[in-house]
Amino acid sequence: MKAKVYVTLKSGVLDPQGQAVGRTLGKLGYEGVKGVRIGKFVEIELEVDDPKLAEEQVTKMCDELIANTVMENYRVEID
Amino acid sequence: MKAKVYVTLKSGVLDPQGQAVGRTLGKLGYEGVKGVRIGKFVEIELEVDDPKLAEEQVTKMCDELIANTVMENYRVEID
Amino acid sequence: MAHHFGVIRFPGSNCDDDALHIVDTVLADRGSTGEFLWHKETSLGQVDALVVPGGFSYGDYLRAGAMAAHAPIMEAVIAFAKSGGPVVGICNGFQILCEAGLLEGALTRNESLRFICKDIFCRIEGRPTPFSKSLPAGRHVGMPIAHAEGCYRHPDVERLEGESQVIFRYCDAEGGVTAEANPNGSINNIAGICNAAGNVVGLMPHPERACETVLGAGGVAGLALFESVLETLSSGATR
Amino acid sequence: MIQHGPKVDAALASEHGLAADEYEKLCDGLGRDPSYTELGVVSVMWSEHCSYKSSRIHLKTLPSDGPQVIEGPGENAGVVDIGDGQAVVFKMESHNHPSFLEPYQGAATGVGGICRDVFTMGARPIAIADCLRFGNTEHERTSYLLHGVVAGVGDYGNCFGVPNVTGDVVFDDSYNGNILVNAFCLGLAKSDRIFRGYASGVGNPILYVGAKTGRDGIHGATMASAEFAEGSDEKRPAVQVGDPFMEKLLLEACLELMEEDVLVGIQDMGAAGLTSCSVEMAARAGSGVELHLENVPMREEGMTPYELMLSESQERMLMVVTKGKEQKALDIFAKWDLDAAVVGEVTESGKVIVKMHKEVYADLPATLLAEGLKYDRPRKRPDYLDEVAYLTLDSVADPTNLGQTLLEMLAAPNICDKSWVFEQYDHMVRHGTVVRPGQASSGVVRVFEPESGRSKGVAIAAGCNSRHVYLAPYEGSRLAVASAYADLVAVGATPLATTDCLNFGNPEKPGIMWQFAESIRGIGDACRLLETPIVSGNVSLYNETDGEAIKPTPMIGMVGLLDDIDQVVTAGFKEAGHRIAVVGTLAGGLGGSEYLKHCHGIEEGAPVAFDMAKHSKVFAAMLEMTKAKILSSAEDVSDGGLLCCISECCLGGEALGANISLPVLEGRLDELCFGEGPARFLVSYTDENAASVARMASGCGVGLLEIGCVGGRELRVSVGGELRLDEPIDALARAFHYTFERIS
Ligand SMILES: Nc1ncnc2c1ncn2[C@@H]1O[C@H](COP(=O)(O)OP(=O)(O)O)[C@@H](O)[C@H]1O
Ligand SMILES: [Mg+2]
Repeated sequence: MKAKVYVTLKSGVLDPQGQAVGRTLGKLGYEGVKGVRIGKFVEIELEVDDPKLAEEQVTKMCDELIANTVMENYRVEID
Repeated sequence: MKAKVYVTLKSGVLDPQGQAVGRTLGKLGYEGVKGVRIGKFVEIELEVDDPKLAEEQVTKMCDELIANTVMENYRVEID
Repeated sequence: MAHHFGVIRFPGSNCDDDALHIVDTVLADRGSTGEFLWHKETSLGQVDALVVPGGFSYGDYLRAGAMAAHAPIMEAVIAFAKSGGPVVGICNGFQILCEAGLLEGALTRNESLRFICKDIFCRIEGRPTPFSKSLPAGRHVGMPIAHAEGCYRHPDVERLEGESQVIFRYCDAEGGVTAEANPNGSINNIAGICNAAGNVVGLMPHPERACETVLGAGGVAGLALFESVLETLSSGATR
Repeated sequence: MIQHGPKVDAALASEHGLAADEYEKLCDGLGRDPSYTELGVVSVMWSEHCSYKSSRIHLKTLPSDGPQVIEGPGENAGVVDIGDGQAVVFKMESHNHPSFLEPYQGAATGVGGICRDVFTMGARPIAIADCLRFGNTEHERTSYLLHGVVAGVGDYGNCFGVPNVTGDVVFDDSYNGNILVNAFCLGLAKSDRIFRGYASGVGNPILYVGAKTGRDGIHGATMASAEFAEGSDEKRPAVQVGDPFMEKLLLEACLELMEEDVLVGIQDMGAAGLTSCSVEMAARAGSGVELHLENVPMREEGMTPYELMLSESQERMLMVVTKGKEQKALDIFAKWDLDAAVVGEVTESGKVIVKMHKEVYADLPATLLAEGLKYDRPRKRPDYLDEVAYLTLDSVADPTNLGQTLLEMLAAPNICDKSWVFEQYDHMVRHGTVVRPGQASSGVVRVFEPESGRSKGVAIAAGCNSRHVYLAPYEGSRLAVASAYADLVAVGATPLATTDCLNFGNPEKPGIMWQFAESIRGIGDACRLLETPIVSGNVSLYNETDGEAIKPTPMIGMVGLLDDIDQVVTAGFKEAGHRIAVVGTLAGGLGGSEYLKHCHGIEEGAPVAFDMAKHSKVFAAMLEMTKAKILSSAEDVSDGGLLCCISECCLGGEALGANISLPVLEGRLDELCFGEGPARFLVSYTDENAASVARMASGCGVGLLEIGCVGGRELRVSVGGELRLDEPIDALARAFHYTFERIS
């Protein structure tokens, strides 16, 4: 079973990485770029077969380690 | 229009960050974790309205800047 | 004979002063001079050799060197390199030259995932380049490293090795190329390479930090790299 | 009456952290009820953090004058003359609470903040130091916090491009729920080109430069209030994210601007952002300011005046420029791709007036805000002091296997090699680092004298033994100063001046307040005696969790000067055959020692006191020897005592052994080997220099005892002729170097 986790910064949190990329895109001549936000995309290969169990487990992993919920949100998808 | 880009390491490329997270998950008692890979999740807010045009543009951005195709793959999704 | 170095200055470069200090002050009595070249410029002016210094250009936010590779001045740098001019990229400069396609391969996060600043040894190998000519191949020297993304990757490293493009390789104090001597997980302990023509060199160690005894880096091995360029230029070998 | 936002009353004021009497004082001062924005502004200005209300009357007693002092406390950082038209600018600051919440960003923004304080005064930062305190290495959060904090300190300074040259890391149970992250920054300036935070010159425009303002770090207590029903929690992140790249641009742009004749006053926006910046600049100049907030570069839509005034977004500066010259400034900022805007002007009203789209949101007298509150909080000697006062060693057996005990000590988290930490910091960038972390107890940076090109050196020492302060708040604080002084002397630097960062528990508890007052008394007395005035500093109170306070930790940062960089000395032994000697007293004491704590779990007794009459002679002798360049190595004997010090000198350079022979034992063996005390140095020198060393020591009236010589691959120690220890250097190295692999 495979889980995909999308970790993104909470909306008010500064994203220097995204800002820098946005600025550079502008300089490269891409005009209509209004904003860039950069997060993490984590793929986890699990032994579990039950999607519900997998989701539960991965959610716990996110809370405990993968995301810092003080400043990040995450979304879990089970394939 | 919003574009989502998933940047992942090519399959042969070592991912020490993913490995480290995998190890730590093991230490935290999560048993069935077979592998972790960490990539980037980039959200780009565009002024363009045409999804095809948007996809074209973002693909160019990826080739030029957002991904290093020596070692990374990317996938573009337009919302 | 006077030789003039250009030191490229990107926003976020922070070893720019260090590099200029060597070519403009420490080596002044050898006829060396230098100046900064601002990233927004589109021409280089009269320079004989280029240094792309270390630092965190544009914050190195996406990948080290990715954004600097697209700076306005890079077109002129690429033209200079293509015409055979000597170019060295140190640390972030190495990353930039890879991202700009002047050097092959890519530099990724250190295997330890930590920034690492310490003295290492590396062995001089491969073909003679303007930056390593005066050092006999097989000799090893001490220099510091200071980077977070120095793990060298190449999709076809055998070819690179076959073409003798590996110029610096991490080794131990005795010159042995061992896994323990590899500070960042680079393939084949690679610390520095050159392009196919041999005039563009990139390395992760900081020769400009190993040029003055007072700085406690335990040696002045780095001077040889800069002296090598001066010799090369004096012999009129390039361009 | 200004009508905006929720109705202000005592209850809302209390939610903002203002006590009933403080709210009353505000209403009296204004002669009316404050508006919502005004309440926000006042609540941060009158917070402990900004107003120093509990500490001010005590801080006032610190010595801050001296011929070398150009600028003492009161500005963003202290300024000290180093001759040749040059000055050093330095300060230390805490970022404890943010680092506990988000260790990486908290530590990173701590470094960012202190660097801004320094370059805001016209100095280019040339060195960083960091003092870290974590809980027990076995505590479940320690490893996570350690990784995050060290990476955060490192990444910010590395990217910003300033070498981190010294610092310390200590683990202790009392920090389990409250770590300390104190960052120090030192910059170099021209002594006649110092910039200050003054909003002078009526009509001069006020410029905002740097990162756009977001809703970062706005007071938590106010989040629930009605006006922000739609503003979710998420929009007001408690964590501030640092952007070292932005700060690097800001640095270069500010220094470039300072070369021009444009700038009247400048201050960084740190805690309480735009509020404290505008208030302090107006109050210092005795002027007023009027702000037009619609011009502030904003990161998010719909920000209110309240939010704009209170935001703690990082990497921002406020400056006053000469009217008519603003374009010059704006051009420089454009060159560096920085956002900049005119957001107000200087007035003569003595008031801070905040407008947005012409409407008034706040109209406050600057002095009312800046003078803030002042409390003399009750103090009482805490009871625990009686329990820890007397040390009984009856239950402590003298070590039978000295080698084993030494290996145990070298592996102790507070003694062991810290390269896991400082290798994550670039300690060489800017081609100035002469003594780096791990080479001595102080860091040394080379400074070129502009005219002649001659090089001198600036040395930095930072740290504090909080166990000493816990056991004896007054004496322990004197010792912290003496220890920083010794660290500087050991590298050959003459101490010049001091900064501090006073980390304590809840000042509303009389016991804590007593510790605080005693500590300041100790620091003040020691700095007066040693003529190292306090030129800047920072106070961090309320360092407790669940009512458990940290050990009192008055971190001391001291700066010294080497007239000639070649007189620098490092700790490591240099060559076989060099003689080894102790300058000062041979034995220390066991009270409050690392040995008793680590090997026996005892934290009791009094540390050996600092004795100015006796110890200043030792310092003088050391300075004379280093000036004469006759020492091959020098290190002050501190935590872990004589044997740990000798081991570190063996391992510090080329890994050389030593043969040591100590005199006949009079007291305990452990006291001789691991006892601690101020002003003791371990030095080595050649045979040729031996006579000069002896002459200088006796000339200063100081004890000098040769105890052996460098050489071999073992450390051998005999006491009274009897061989008590014989360990291969490799074994010492393994013990010393391995610990962080385990705890990280
Ligand atoms: N412990 C102290 N000793 C001496 N001066 C202090 C101390 N604490 C604070 N100060 C001085 O008070 C002023 C305000 O400090 P602080 O609020 O930390 O600055 P900032 O506004 O940059 O956060 C500074 O000039 C500082 O030097
Ligand atoms: Mg300040």
